[in-house]
Amino acid sequence: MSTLLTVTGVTKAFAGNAVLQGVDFAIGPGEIVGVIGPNGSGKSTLLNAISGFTPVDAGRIELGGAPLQRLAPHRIHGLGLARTFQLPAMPEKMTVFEVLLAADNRRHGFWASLCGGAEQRAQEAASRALATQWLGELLLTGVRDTPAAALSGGQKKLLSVGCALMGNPRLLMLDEPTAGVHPNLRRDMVAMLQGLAARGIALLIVEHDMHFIGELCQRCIVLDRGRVVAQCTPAQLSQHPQVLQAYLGSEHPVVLEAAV
Amino acid sequence: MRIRFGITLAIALAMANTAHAVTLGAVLPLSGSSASIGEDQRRGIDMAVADINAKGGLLGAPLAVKIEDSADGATGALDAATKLHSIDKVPVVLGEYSSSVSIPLGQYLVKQGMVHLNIGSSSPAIRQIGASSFSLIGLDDLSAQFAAKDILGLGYRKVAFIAPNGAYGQGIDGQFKKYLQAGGGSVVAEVLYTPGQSSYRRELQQMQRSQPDVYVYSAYGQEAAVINRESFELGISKTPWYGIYLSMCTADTPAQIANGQIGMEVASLGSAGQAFAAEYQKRYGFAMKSSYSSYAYDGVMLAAAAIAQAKSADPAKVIAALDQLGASFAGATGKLALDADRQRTEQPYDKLAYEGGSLHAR
Amino acid sequence: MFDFCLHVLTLACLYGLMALALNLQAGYAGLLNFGHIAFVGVGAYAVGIGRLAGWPLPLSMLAGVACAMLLGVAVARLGRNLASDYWGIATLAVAEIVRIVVLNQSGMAGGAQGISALPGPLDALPETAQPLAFAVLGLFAVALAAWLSARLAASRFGRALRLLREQPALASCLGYDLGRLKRSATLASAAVAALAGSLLAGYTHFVSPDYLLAAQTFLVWSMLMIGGAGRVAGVLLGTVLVQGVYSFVPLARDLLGLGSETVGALRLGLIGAILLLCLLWRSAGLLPERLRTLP
Amino acid sequence: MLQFLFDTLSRSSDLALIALGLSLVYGLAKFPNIAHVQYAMLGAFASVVLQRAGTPLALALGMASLLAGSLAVLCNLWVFSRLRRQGPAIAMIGSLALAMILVAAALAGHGASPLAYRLPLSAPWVLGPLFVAPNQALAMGVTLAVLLACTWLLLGTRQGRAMRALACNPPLAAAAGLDAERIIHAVHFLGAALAGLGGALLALNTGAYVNLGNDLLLPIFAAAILGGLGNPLGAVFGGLLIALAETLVTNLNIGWLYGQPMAFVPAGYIGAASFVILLLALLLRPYGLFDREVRRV
Repeated sequence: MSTLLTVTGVTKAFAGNAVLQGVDFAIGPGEIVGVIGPNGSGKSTLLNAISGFTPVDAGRIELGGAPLQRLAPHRIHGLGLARTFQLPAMPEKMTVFEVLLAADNRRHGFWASLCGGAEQRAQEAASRALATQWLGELLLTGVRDTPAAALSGGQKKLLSVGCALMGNPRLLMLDEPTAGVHPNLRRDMVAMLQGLAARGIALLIVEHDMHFIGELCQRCIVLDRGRVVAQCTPAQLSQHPQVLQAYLGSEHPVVLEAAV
Repeated sequence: MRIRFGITLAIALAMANTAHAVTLGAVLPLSGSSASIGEDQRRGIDMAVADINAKGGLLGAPLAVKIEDSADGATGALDAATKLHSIDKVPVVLGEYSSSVSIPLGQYLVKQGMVHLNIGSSSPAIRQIGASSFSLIGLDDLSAQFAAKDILGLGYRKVAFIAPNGAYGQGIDGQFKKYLQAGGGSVVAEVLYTPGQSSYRRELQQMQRSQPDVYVYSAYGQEAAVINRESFELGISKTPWYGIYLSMCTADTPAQIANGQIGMEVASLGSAGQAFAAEYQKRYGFAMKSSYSSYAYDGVMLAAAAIAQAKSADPAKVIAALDQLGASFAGATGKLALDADRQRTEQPYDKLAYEGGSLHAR
Repeated sequence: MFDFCLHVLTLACLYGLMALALNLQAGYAGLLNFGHIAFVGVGAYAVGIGRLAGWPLPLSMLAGVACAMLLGVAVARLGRNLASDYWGIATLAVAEIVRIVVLNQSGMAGGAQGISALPGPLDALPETAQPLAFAVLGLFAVALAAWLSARLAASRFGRALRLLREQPALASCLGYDLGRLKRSATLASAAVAALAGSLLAGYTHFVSPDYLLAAQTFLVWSMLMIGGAGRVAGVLLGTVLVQGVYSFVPLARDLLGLGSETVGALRLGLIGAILLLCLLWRSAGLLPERLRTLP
Repeated sequence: MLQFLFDTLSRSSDLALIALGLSLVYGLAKFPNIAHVQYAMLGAFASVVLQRAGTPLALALGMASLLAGSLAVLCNLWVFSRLRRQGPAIAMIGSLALAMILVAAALAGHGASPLAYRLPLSAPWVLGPLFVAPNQALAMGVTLAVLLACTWLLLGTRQGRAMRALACNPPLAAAAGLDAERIIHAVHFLGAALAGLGGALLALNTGAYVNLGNDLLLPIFAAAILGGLGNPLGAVFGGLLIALAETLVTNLNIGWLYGQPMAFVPAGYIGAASFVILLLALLLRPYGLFDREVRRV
């Protein structure tokens, strides 16, 4: 199987505290991979490191063979990597639809925008069509003209997924996509994300909800104190000694029960 | 209803202004960093108006001067001048203090065919404003030349010079240096300080290091007070201090510090000058803060004389009258003797010394 | 009265240009530029220095725009690693340094006294026609700038700027180069502001370091915030209102018939009070930015 | 040399209290309060007027400080508590309008000429090469004492910790049960009282005058930014650095560059010196010299 994202020996320390200690893994195209681990195990830092928000101390990150670790976030996005945030903050003075349009960054240059022209109009029409399509698929059509900041937490999550998808990514990284999302909606999300994977988009999902992971992911990466302690299918998680060690050693027995 | 009343009142007031009295205009720095000078100019104008109206007014009616604030800037001055031109329709405008405001003000007035009376700017560039701009104040070349000669005459050769870093300071600095060097002296330290600082100790000490024979300064208000106080505190005041326009340099300084300073000032020894100084003291309860009040006073007096001679407030006629009067008019600041460029050529100055709490001729 | 209104209108147009320029940065992109007046000053001084060097006016104006844009690049570069409020004070520092340099350059820039007898763009017209012609020119310039700004705000670039202003991290992970967006906004703003400066110098036939005082930046900012940042109509309303207050407060004093002692204090106090009341009454601006609902 | 060092200290003590107050308020209110320097101007006037009316100097200083503080609380109540919600730019323009009103009030109340304390002039103390004016020593002494008291208040007391907690993380502080409104009023009072006292002490040398606030605006902001906004004690060091830069510019003999015995950078550039220092500092340390990161380590 070809790989899309390769992470090799990624290390990061904040003021002397090692948060990531030599993380290695790889993801293939269209694969759905979950990242789990107790609080403070470095999941969010890993996502920030891959997407370029946190510069790494050592290690290599490659997307389709191109090294990412020295690139700024917008360059990484340009290579086909999109992400969402754990607590997505949304603009106050832009509607949901406008945020989706803004998420398509093609032809946004100063002169192209000022002069307009046929190509610019065509691009705008294409963006609007795409945004309308995602509004429908993410069940956001009803709040199309609402200020994005006025959405509920769950709707914001969906909107940020929509934003990420407007850029036609090869790899989509989701930071806790289900937190605050209504349980009914959660099921729809599973179907929707599987649909994305079927189109060849790889998904890397940081999540606490083990049911969600179990339904969606083909593979799990378990982080503990900045190290990958296990890589296995969701079904194997409850038998994995390192996973038990990682969770029992921490304050999250509840999560594990859910997984079992 | 109330609005209509307001409009009627405004029209009535405007009519009252134009129909019954000659109104002149003035643009002064009444707010901003030169406000203390603007305030002194305003005192002079108020005194002149009171004097003229006490003697029956002008052309048989009371005289009024509409005073506007320039806010210490060119655009503010242009706002005010446009208002005076377009709404108050005054023939003559007096102003301003800083030459960086007087020049655009004068340019505008000349363009509108109005009379500009420069009562406070002494930069040589004033000369180029145009055909209807008259200077009542001797330009820097006059005062600087007088001061340089005076200082050389006193036997001083090495001079430390300090003035504010503005249009006035930069202008007088250049002129003073030129005349001093021409007479064989040298400026060993030259400081154009940034106005409005809480302390000038550093500047003073920089000058001290060149060990001058005399410190020459020209400052006003709060800055002059701080410079004098700090030179006293640093022991620098033991070397002689020479003030260009000494009365404004020492106006806000305690007598104990100012004692012993020498300098020059616009002559107020003539009868008109002394009458003005006495009247000022009587009216405001303190001695003249600066000679800017007397220039402003003379400005109104000159304009009134010209209008009286022309028997009209029409600007063209006033200009013609001013051209005649300019050569011979004498006011609180002495004889004007305007030259072909309408600039003052003669400016009597006094040599003064500050002794026992007040200024005396030396 | 007519001439006075023309004067107020002309100044309002020139300040309107400056405010629209600032709106590109502050209103659209959320950049706190407190040194905006530096761009204006560069444009104005280009006309002055151009006169001293004997250049034709259009060339001077073009040079002014080019220099202001260079300064814009430098200022935007400064913003690459500064948080917004620190950047705001840094721009203020840049503007002050520019002012202090021209203040002390008596040879090249006229020093504190400034440069007078500057050429204006309409000098060829007869004297009496100039006020009206300049007002028309100002209106034309401000209308053009307003149309372009509105067009820009509605465009994909404008949308990117809004996203940058509201959620910079989101914009960054959606593939926008924030540094480049800020630079583009600053450059466009610098060009328009320099043009406004050149026109101001041409209108007053004069330029001096006073044109670069920090108070001038604050004046343009108050126009923006009182009218409504981010919305062209708001910015223009704010400009007309603030310029009107500055210009017409002296008339109010004449109506009240007060003596000369209070001129300075009254002007300053009334302006301050009116601005403050406007802010307290409609604290999001008189015409706040609206949501854009798209078809 | 000793005199230069002393003058640097003196100039920085002129800036210290007002910059400290600004930084303190900025930490909570998060907008550049242009009216802050006007509290110093009003404090100077209040103190000078009281002293001239016969109040002992110490009492006049204290009352001026209290008056400035009370005025700031009123301003916060009527103006800033409403404007702050709309963001820093609106609040800043509001403070600008307020500053205009305060200056106009002083201009109308007193006029444009300076007003000095009615104090006997005493000769400077000569300590070797050092000339020290008694009023200068008084101003520096009071400043130092107040700075020490503020340091203790901020670092050593419960109230100080509450203020700092609120400045760092308002939601968290509110969650921890801190009464934010009360603390904000207290900080506004303290900040303006410091500014008022600073202005009143400054007036020992300059006298009270209408433009005192405007003249201070840029150096004070430069000092507060240099130290890192919202880091009150950093602002004091920021002031020190600016005073040092100004002294160096005015007193560094660069004659060797021109082959002359003595030459100086023109004194007109003294204002530029502090801004160049500010820009350099921001290029090297984007969050001010004494940023919170440093303190955390």
